[in-house]
Amino acid sequence: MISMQKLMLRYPTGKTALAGVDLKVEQGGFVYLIGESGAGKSSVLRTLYGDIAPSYGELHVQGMDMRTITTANLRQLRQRIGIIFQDHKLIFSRTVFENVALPLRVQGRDLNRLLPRVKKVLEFVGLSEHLWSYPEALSGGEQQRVAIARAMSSNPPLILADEPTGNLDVVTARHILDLLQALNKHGTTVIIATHDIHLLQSHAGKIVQLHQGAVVDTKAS
Amino acid sequence: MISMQKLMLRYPTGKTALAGVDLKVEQGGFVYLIGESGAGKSSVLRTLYGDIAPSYGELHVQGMDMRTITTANLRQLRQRIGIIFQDHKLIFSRTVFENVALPLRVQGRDLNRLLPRVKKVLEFVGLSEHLWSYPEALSGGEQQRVAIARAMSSNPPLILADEPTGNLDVVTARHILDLLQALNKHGTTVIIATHDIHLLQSHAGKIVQLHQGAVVDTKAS
Amino acid sequence: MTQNKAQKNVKTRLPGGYQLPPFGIQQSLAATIVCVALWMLGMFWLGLQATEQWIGSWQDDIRFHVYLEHEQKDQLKPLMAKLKEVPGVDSIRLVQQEETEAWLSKWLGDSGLTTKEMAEVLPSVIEVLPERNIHEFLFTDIKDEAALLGASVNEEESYFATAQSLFDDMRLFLWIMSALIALAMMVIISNTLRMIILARADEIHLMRLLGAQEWFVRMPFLLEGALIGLLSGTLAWFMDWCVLQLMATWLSELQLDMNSWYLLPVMAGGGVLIGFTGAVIATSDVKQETASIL
Amino acid sequence: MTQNKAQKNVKTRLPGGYQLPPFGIQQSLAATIVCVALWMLGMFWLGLQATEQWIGSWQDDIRFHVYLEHEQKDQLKPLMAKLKEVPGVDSIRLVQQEETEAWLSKWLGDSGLTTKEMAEVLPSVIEVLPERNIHEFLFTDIKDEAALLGASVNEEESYFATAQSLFDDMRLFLWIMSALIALAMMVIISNTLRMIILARADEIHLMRLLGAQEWFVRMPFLLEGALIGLLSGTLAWFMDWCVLQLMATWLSELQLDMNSWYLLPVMAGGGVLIGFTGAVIATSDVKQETASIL
Ligand SMILES: Nc1ncnc2c1ncn2[C@@H]1O[C@H](COP(=O)(O)OP(=O)(O)OP(=O)(O)O)[C@@H](O)[C@H]1O
Ligand SMILES: Nc1ncnc2c1ncn2[C@@H]1O[C@H](COP(=O)(O)OP(=O)(O)OP(=O)(O)O)[C@@H](O)[C@H]1O
Ligand SMILES: [Mg+2]
Ligand SMILES: [Mg+2]
Repeated sequence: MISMQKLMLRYPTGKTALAGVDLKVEQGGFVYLIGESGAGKSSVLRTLYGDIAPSYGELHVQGMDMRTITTANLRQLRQRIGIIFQDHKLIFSRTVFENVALPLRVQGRDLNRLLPRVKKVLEFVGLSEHLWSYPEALSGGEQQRVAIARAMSSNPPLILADEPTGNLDVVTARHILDLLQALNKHGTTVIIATHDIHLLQSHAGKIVQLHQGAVVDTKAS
Repeated sequence: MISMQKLMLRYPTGKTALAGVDLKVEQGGFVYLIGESGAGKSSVLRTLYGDIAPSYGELHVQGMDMRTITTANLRQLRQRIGIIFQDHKLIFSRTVFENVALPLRVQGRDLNRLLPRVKKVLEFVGLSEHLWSYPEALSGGEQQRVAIARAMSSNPPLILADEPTGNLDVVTARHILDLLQALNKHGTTVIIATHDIHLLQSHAGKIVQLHQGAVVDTKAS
Repeated sequence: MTQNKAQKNVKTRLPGGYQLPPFGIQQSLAATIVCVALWMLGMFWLGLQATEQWIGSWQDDIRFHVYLEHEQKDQLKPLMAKLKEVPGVDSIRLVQQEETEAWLSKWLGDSGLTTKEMAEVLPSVIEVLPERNIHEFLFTDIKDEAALLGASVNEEESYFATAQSLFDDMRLFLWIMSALIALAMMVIISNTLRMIILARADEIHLMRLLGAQEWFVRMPFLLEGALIGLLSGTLAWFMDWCVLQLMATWLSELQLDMNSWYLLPVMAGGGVLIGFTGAVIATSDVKQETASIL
Repeated sequence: MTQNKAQKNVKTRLPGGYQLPPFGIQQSLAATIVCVALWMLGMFWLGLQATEQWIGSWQDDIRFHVYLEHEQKDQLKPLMAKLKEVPGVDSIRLVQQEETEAWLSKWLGDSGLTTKEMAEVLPSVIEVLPERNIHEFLFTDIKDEAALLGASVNEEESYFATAQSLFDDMRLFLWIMSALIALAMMVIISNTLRMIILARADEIHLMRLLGAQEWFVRMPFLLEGALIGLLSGTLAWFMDWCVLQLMATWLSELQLDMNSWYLLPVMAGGGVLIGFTGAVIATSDVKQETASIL
């Protein structure tokens, strides 16, 4: 499903964020990306959904070569990826409903199915009573859970989660991880960038450790 | 230094975020606020720096009654509080230097002292080479550390930290906590809202547990 | 909140489920500027229409007079033949002695003095009737022709000749001005939308990251541009119409029958066109912004 | 980066260490609109100045002519006495017979015909010299006075009388228009700044949370408003000046000596005033926005 070979990434500022990353994720895999702050976790995820183009190396995502991908294909690819951004990227001028429904609208889903679907995913993350709130009126952790709900709303075959539990207490974090593992059981590939190593102990998965833009360790927890 | 009695807070949406909180923090105290997502941790901190006015109850911060405080006094009070916001609140159109120097500029400090001071606090948080970067070019954890540096730059007698380690790996988080405890040793009062209960084990302090807007437990770790 | 409200919130959307951006201060400002500009433009065109009718009303009265002195009466025939051949001249007529007398008498303040003896020494007067479209050089041509045979023209009548050509110039000028104003309005709408797009850059970026089609991202802005144009154009026409109503009695006194309805589709349609084109210009930047990220 | 660049980055600030907001698309748009408006306003004032000079140049030539018929010659003396007393009349003069003859002869196209016999039956002509400031009703007064004694006036000369009062109306109109345009420009600048403030609301909120003084938060916007006004005003004056230079030969032909320098401080200062006031209006909202949070 995902294969990276000698992936290098240099930002316009000159910073080399990734210095030759080799990584293979099978369909249905459950992978943790760990590493110190600035190790390159977010950068790896960003290359996967084509937000930044790698400077050098091979990258295939769901069978598509990310170096030569056309705009139309990239769009299709993105519609099949659920992304939880590290900075959430909620739209503050729209309700929680609109935020969570956005991927469905983008994909042109049946408008009558929006509300039931959005309600269901918000229930998963424990925010069903905040359907018509604006993100501003939510606590930090609640905002993060809205972002998680949005990533799951269109039931994508690949979920990329960048620090999904950074603002959540242990109980809620466990619950979210349970949820992701349940999705994983049904075939969804999940890649989680996290620094919360205590989660790894309770929820098994393949662990890829990054350090200064390179993979230094790969193991199963 | 801080005393809260029967503090109640109701947001305009009708949500009761705080339902009678009693809390006393001495000068030089080191307090953890913990509790599930939406418990009211951020709300407690926001009342302390006067971002929202409590609906009911007593609140004194650094000897000032927050229900009757004048605008001029509130300004003075805020200049003596270092705040780490849960959503960082960095200005993306300004460099890291400008972001960290903002409290000093607001307080009208000697312009010649800005650069050495900013450099020093950025060194504390391990970002000295990012002095002239823009926040956009920083990783999530680096952005959080810029917010931490900003809160410390003016050497305030009170630091309010809302989830300061949410995006940091364990090592960096420990380092930040070390830093805050060192400041605390020199007399700074520190209040940290966090969900990272592993930190409490390594760094001692008074623990106040919130649940649904009320204090349910107070202990020392 | 009730299920009812929930359903309403879900349904009131544009096709594609997109929400129209809120009509804020920026849009209102742009719409106002465009509206005032179109209003003034409309007034100018109505003014031209009025002038056209007014000129039409006295155009039939335009005559040029050529004077041939008493002593040169023998030149009268060749002069008349020559004048008839000047391009742009419809017909000529020799003014009767009595007419000249009456005219002179009137000019002298109806003093009732016997002008008969006087008129006998007066020059012969030839009245030249121009064709309907008076060209710029007609008066000079007549004057030159007259001068060749020792006759003179009434210099003050040269204004009649220039009025018509001035009017044609005015029409051309108005077309150019219309084009310029349309361009300026396009720039204003495009800049306004560009600001809004800038303010919503994060949202646009997010939608692209979710794999949104181009039309999904751009449509609301295009619609908004067209809407601003439509509103401005219609309102501008309405203001023009109001002005006409206010001047109704005055216009009917001048026997002008203004038709403002033909302006409605022109202004509303023109507004939509201007707004839409402005939006296309503004959104064309959107692509370039994100192209580097891909 | 070098220490040098670092130092430069730190020092180039406004007092208080505040950075001026970037001069973006919104500001440029506002400045352009204000500039064009002030430019046109300046042109109008210069036009008024020109008209004033031009009127001054032919004002000394304004005469009204009263005709008294041959048969009523005995009324001449009382008529002249009456006309002299009409308020606004400077002096009167009886036109000599020869002058009338020359004039008539000229009007008849220099036909060189003997007008002597004719002039003997012509009416007496009284030339009325108005005072420098011709009031609106002077012509009607003279006409009424003349009619009482059976004399008539040259109706066409009534235009001279109305020109002067029209000119006064124009000056008043221009003052009102200037005030209106100043107001409109204020609104535009204020709206522009309001947009910018809206876009930077987070930043302002943050500064308040850090305990910033009011002037620290508002100053940059006030300065920016004043700057937009100053730039627009100065540029508008420069454009006016350019137009004057372009028309220099034409103006000197008309013997008009335009002085545009007095407009520079007026327009630049006016621009600053307009911009600053607009900024004050815009920033006065800022307080209200956050007052509810306190
Ligand atoms: N601006 C607001 N308007 C209305 N309700 C709010 C607002 N901010 C927070 N709330 C609500 O108040 C409650 C407490 O919020 P608060 O931010 O204090 O929680 P928290 O303890 O900081 O949670 P977290 O750990 O997720 O940040 C939440 O249920 C939240 O939905
Ligand atoms: N847009 C950017 N432009 C330039 N440099 C960047 C940009 N984004 C990140 N970097 C740099 O690239 C390096 C890796 O960043 P990345 O965001 O991948 O780290 P991370 O592992 O996600 O860290 P964190 O846990 O703090 O989020 C960092 O040193 C960062 O400063
Ligand atoms: Mg990251
Ligand atoms: Mg919080």
